Amino acid sequence: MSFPFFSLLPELTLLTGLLLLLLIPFFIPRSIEGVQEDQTCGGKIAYIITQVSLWLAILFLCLQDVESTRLAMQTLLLRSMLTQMLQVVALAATSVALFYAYGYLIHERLLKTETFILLFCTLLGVMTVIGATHFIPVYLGIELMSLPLYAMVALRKEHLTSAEASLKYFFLGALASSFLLYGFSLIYGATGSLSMLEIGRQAISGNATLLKIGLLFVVAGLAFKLSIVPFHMWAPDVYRGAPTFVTAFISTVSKLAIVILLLRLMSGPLVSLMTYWQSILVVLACLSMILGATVAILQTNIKRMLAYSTIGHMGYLLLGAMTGDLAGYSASLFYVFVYAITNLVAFGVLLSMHVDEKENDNLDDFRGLYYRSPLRALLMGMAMFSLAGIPPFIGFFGKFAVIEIAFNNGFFWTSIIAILTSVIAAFYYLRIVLLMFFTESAMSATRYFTRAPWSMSLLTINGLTLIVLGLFPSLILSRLVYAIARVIVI
Amino acid sequence: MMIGLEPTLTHYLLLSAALLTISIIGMIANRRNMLTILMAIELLLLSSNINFIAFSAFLGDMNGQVMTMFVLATAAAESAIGLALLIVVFRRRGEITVETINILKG
Amino acid sequence: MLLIILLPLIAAIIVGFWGRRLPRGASHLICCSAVGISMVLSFYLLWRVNQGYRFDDDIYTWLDLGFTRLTIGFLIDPLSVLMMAIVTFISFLVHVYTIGYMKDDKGYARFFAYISFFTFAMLMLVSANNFLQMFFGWEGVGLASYLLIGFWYTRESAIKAGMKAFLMNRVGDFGFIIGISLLFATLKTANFSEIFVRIDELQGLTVSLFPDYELPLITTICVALFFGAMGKSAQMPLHVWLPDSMEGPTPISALIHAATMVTAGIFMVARMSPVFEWSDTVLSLIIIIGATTAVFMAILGLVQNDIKRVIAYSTLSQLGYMTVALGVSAYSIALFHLMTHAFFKALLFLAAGSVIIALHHQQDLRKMGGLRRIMPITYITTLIGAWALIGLPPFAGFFSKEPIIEATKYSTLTGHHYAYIALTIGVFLTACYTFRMIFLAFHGQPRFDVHHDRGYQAPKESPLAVTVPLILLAIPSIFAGFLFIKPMLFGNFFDRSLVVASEHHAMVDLTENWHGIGAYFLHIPSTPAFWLALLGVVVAWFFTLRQPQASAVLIRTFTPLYKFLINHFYFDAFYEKIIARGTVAFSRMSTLVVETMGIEGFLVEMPIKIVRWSASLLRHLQTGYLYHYALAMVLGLLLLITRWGMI
Amino acid sequence: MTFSAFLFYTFSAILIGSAISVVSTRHPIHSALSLVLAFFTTAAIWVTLGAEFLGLALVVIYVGAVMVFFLFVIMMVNVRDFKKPKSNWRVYFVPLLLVGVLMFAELAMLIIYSTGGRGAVPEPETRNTFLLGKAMFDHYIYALEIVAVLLLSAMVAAIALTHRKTSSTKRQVPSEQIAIKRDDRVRLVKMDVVRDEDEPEDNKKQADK
Amino acid sequence: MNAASWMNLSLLIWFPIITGIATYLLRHVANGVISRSVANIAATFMLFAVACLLYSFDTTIAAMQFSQRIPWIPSFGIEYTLGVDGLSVLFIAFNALITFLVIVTRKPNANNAYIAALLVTSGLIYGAFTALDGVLFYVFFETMLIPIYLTIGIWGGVNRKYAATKFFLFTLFGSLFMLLALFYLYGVSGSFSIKDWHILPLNIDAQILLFIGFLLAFAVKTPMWPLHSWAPDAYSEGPTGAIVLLSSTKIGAYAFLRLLLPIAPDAVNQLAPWMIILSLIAVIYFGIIALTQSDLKRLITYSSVAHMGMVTLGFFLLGDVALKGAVILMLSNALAAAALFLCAGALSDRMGSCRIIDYQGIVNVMPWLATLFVFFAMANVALPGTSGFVGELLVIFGAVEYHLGVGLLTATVLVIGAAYTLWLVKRVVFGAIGNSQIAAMKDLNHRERFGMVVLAVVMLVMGIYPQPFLALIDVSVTDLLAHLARTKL
Repeated sequence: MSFPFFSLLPELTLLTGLLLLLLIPFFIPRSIEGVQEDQTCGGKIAYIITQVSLWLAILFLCLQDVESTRLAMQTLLLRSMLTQMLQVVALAATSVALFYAYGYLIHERLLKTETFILLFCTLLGVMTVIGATHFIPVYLGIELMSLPLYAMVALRKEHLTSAEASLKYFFLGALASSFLLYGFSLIYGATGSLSMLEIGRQAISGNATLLKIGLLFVVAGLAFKLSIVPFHMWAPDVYRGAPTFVTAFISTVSKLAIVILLLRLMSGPLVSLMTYWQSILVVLACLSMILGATVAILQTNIKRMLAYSTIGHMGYLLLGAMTGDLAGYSASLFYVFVYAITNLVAFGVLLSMHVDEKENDNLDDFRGLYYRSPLRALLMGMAMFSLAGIPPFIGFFGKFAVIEIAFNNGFFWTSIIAILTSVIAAFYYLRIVLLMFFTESAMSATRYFTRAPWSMSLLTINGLTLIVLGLFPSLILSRLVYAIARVIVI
Repeated sequence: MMIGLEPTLTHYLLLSAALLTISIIGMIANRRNMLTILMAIELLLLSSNINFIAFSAFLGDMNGQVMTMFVLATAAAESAIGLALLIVVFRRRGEITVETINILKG
Repeated sequence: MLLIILLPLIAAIIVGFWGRRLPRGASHLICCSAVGISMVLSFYLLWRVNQGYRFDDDIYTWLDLGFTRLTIGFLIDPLSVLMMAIVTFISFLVHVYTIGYMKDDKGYARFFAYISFFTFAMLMLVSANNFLQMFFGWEGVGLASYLLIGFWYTRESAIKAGMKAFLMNRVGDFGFIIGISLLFATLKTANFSEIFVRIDELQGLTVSLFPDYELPLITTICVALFFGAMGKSAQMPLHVWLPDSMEGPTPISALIHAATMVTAGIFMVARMSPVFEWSDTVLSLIIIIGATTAVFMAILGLVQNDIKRVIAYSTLSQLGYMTVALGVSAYSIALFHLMTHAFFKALLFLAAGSVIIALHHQQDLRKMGGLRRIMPITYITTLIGAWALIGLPPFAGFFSKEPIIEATKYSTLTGHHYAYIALTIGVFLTACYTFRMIFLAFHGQPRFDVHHDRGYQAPKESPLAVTVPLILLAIPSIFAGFLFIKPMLFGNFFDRSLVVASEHHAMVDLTENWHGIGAYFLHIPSTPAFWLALLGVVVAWFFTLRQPQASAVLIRTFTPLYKFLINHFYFDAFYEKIIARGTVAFSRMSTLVVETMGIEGFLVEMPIKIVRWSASLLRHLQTGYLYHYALAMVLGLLLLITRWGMI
Repeated sequence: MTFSAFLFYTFSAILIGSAISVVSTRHPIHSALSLVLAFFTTAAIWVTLGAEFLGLALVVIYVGAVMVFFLFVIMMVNVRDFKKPKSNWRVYFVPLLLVGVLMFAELAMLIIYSTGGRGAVPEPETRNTFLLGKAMFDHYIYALEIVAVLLLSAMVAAIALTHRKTSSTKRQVPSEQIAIKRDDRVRLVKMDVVRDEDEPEDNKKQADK
Repeated sequence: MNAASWMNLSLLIWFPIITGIATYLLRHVANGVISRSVANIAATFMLFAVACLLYSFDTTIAAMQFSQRIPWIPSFGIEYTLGVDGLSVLFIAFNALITFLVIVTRKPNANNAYIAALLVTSGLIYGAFTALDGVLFYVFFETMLIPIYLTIGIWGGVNRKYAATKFFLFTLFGSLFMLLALFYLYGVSGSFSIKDWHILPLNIDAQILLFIGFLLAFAVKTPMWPLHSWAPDAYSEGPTGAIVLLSSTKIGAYAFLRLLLPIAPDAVNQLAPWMIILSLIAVIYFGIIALTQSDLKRLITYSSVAHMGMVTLGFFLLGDVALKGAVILMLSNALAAAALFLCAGALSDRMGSCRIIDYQGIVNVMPWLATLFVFFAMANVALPGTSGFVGELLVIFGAVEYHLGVGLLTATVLVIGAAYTLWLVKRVVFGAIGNSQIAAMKDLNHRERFGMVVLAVVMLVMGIYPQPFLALIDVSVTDLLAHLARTKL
């Protein structure tokens, strides 16, 4: 057994960052914080440390040799090209979101050490979940991912909504993870193992009924995390109540991790139950798509609307996953990438919408945005079109991939539902475009947005990525396909 | 399919299933205070743990117990955060009644 | 030869585009000279054709459809060249006349452009060697007519009349194009000579309109084509546009709505004689419609008070005569009558125009009278025209009208008896209304308003530009009949351009009874038509000059009948009230019912409503209560277990 | 019925009873105490299954630490104020009960169907604790690290959420002290001579502040 | 396929898009002068480029010309394939012409962003007309929605939001079904190449499903009855330039020829009677509806869709003459609709209203406009000598050839079309001056006049000598018909 240092380097980097953050209060006297509440020196340092360690971790990740898939940490972890990609994307997305959120964090007085410590914890959870091949790290990873998030949602203590959101998130999340755990226990009972690789070997000979029930519980648990109907109820409230930065994180990075987990479970240990999976997922997918599309049209808060949008999108994602072949998995993963990149833009704009200490997250705040800030409006418009799946934005190819897979695997009516719901969904995405471009601003033009040239330029680049990837989806897609083709267990 | 009186795996599983159901229903039925919900969550985890231990014993496999160990730790962490949240809510609202919390809806 | 056709077009383009910048003189100079040259060339061509010259070739390929080519080409044969000569002649005179008639109008150049364009289109029509080009001319003259009727575009009634004319013509065109399409669909060509050669292939073929309902093909084609002719030549029931078209300036009425355009239908049927000859059914139909038009329109002519309308109804009636002639396969007579009619009717219109300008655009006969002395030239020429019209020998009308009546006698087709009677009555009526008009306008006491304010000019004889064309037209009105009857009717002027089937022997019989012009004169007193015409004149004299109050008595006695007549048999009312309003009402109703309620309401709004409704329903599930959320999750889990666990 | 069966049924009964009590009693302290009981009986059941260490750990961790924590919080949030539920209890309870019964019935059916009759209790592994420890610190070392971070995060989260800067805390700000100017300290106020009764009182108040 | 022609098609697509973006980005630089001149140059250049294309286009072969093919998304077998044949070449030419006119005849104070959107749209239209890959086509087809949506929504009339959204959702709805059809074809053939699909054998059920999928998309876009509901709203609310471009882009109808007919010939043969019925409903129903429209642009829209009904009729008569006629009619309608919308735009710019009732006696104050309006109206009623006649004549020929009853119903367009058009002309153009606002109206300025006169000339040329136009499409149409006649079962 070799010293696992190198393969763990990214995680270790994050951990080091975390520890450094813990030290900050000792070196930066808290007393200084009292001077200027929202320009905390410690918070800035923490921010810098966070960014640096994120990028270091990304660097180390990229340096890893992933040409061959291998298991690390006593087979608890998987190191493959795919996990590397996902981890890089997760970290990069976090970092980018942090860039966007800088101004927001200051405004909301969240530029604090605690925020970043919790963020690191979550990230470690995400990294673990992405790589885990064993139920123990999976469970722990999910918990490590979720618990700090519950706290982060509530970080704006003075907001009633934050606390409420966090509470709902916490209780329901706990319920869901106990479903998951119960499922794990049954699967364990059925196959006698907690390792996915082992389970995959034992599944056929094991106790099929227990396995099935275990699967059902696991599906319920994961569906919660992915906010799939009927386990979605938390999403709108939490999206709305959480600080926008945290919402962005929940809707992008955490989804990434759970999706790969779902696919890994499907393709590896529980692949023998594929028809079973399919019949469940197809129903959940349809429900999600329908609910996500319809309820969103009545929303007046954009974060809430994006929550329903997420619900819908997760439905589409399942379309790819449920086919149970490599093409389907890659379509799903592609979709989640696309979704994450697009959502980052949307949330990036949302994060930059601060005017006079007010978080402008109501639809009415977008009225006439184009005439106040063309760049923001254009970027938001791109994000909306991309989410609606209109070419030339990357969102189109996301939808393209999953619906194509579903359709050509015989899910005809599901595809029809997918289409109809995406028309309905287009309606509410368009509504935002409509508000931004076609209406007069309700706000007086004299109220300017906080200037944030750096994050805006990054946001612009991110927005352009939507088009560039939309024109050249192969930049991601072929890498994904290549990566997936190379692994035995996703 | 007879179940004897002698405790077998089935019995333990049934016990845990009962515990699961009770705690879930308890969680939903409770509309007064969040503390009870928190405790119900502990029970929920406990039911899973019983499963793990039972399987572990019947399979003669140690991993289940290891899992339980970790779950215990996690549960502790969970309840810590839960209680912290509860305090936050209490401070803001002065109560911890479940049925009054619905600013966010729709 | 192309010059004949293109010169008016070029003139029209020049004057149309740059007319406003050119001096007024230039406009008429260009147009008149262009049409004049055309006329000269036409006459030259007529002479050449009479010598045996023929031309039938394509100028360029309009569309190459692979199996056939649709082309632009010309067919110069006696038929077309005769028409060309008539058209250019009348057109030239009208051009000249216009110089005088329109001299105060601000749309002077525009007017010239329009009539030159009309001349061009008419020439295209008559000289076409295929349907396509004919249709081009056909619609071109329609357009010109539309524009010219609505020439005074600020006048509501003028625009309305223009629109009516165009639409009515379109209804006819509908039939025409169906006919063309049927021919094209079956014979795969639009070229006349090919069609004529191959028309017998269609013998016995049928075409189905509804399942199990087969129509004989040739008859269908002929009906459709004749429908087109009915529209253009204003046969009942598509005649209503012609009286209304009198809203246009008078030269137009003369040129388009009397002499040339309205005869296009006659020309077309004559041109299509090889096709029509195959269908007795249609020929009978033509006879009946023509006869009906001839007599009923003449009746209406009796009660008109507008000088131009009288002439218009006379035109309708005369077109009926021509149509009957077509129906009895006496194409040459139809054309002969067409020609003479062109002269005398143009003459009458121009004379009427002369009266009208003299009276400062007063058209009401009741406000005229006694103009005989003031406008002698106009009076005399009108008189000549009228004599020609009523068929008094030796004026032109006699030679063309009389044979028609006789031909009906010789015909054997269904309806020829009816036609004979109708036409004979028509003669009487014609004389009646024509002389009623003349007596009212030129005889008796002046009834026009005389203003005594300054600047008012008492009626006087029209200028030279007006009178010269009158005189020029009066000449053929007198002489064309007996000069041309021999070659056109009984000679072989038309050669092979008109085809008559052997069983339609009316023309042959007529020829057998032809013993030269002298004999023809002798034969006059034995014809009822002659006496009837004289009787008509007398009756007209009686009611207008002798006993003016007698007509009032008549009107009082037969009030319902009079109302029926004065409302043109309620044709206009029918079209306007029932068809037009009905369509509009139908349109509004379908907008409301289908478009708004059906498509907008049901197809568009309904899904939106359903989505909104279900959204609000689903939204209410999101109560905000933690325990409801948890319950949803548990129910979801329960669903999973129940649905999938129990398998 | 063997002794082990007797133990099982006894503990199970107590466990179920106490679980019901946890979720049904109105007073949180009663719930908490019932929870303690439930943990105890569970621990006992685990011990009968041969998981002595875990049983003990459960008692130590939960009964010893977590439940104390709970009780602290219960005290903090002033439990006396629990109001009666607003909504009608019976309206939702019966359907809910049905849901619960249905769920349990289904689970039970499936469990019985899949494992019924099989699996007598095997001999407990004697070196339970050793094996557990070995697995944890050898094979599951990574998981252990994760749990460590997890606990750390819980700690940080708890602090971050509950910590609040109390305005009562007195604290010196050195930079402010240094940066201060004379004008900030002493404000020279020109005053007319006033002979009003209230004035001294006002001054006194300001001094208090 | 030399290098120069290789460049051509991609250039056509991307040049306007890039210059459009440049126009947008530079819109505030130097008071927008640069931006405006960039747009002008781009439009002119496109005209030139398309002229070159037409010049080097070989009318004797039915195969794709100027093809280019680059792998694009290999994991789905999607390729960037472009090519032009007789079916598309004229559409490209007309697109260039109309884009040019729209950009040149814009109002002097037109927003540069608007011009940019038009340029981008134009580029996308080129893309849709040249794409030979299903997905590529779809991408262009759909992307077009965005700039048009934005232009209608930003620069449109009072009801623009509703109109824009409706337009977008309708089209999206239809085209997603096309996407499914594309997926199906991909599933069967393993490729997205349209040319491969043309020769792909398919059973009749599959063909019918494909037919329905494609039909929904194209019927919305064309639009056909009863999926036309977006059109009157979009056209009556949109800004002149955008609707001129939109109405003259017959992409929906073109797609029938490119995709639907050759891919599912057996289904086409089987379902043609139904399509003919739908088309006839469109022809007659729209004509009658148009009669009583109170809004100028709505009336023109209904007129245009009625003509599109004739176009689809021509397609599904499945005859040589009818099909050629339909293509010509489509082109002619592109011109006529564009021209009439330009007129309506010129009027509403001056009056600020599109209600017919507000106008009367335009001829007194705007002789140029009146003349052109009457001319376009005449072209719209298919007067011989104008472009409208050629197509209508051939379609009527085809219809009569198909069945006399169909022919009769089709030919009613002569009467109905004339009725609503002339009534419109009567109400708007002729008569005495209706009100003081009209009296104050100025005649067309040079830009507008230029645009309309060019259109008029093209219409006239097409009417008098249509053979060169037909020659361009002739071989391809014949090829298409031959293809249709072969079964793919």
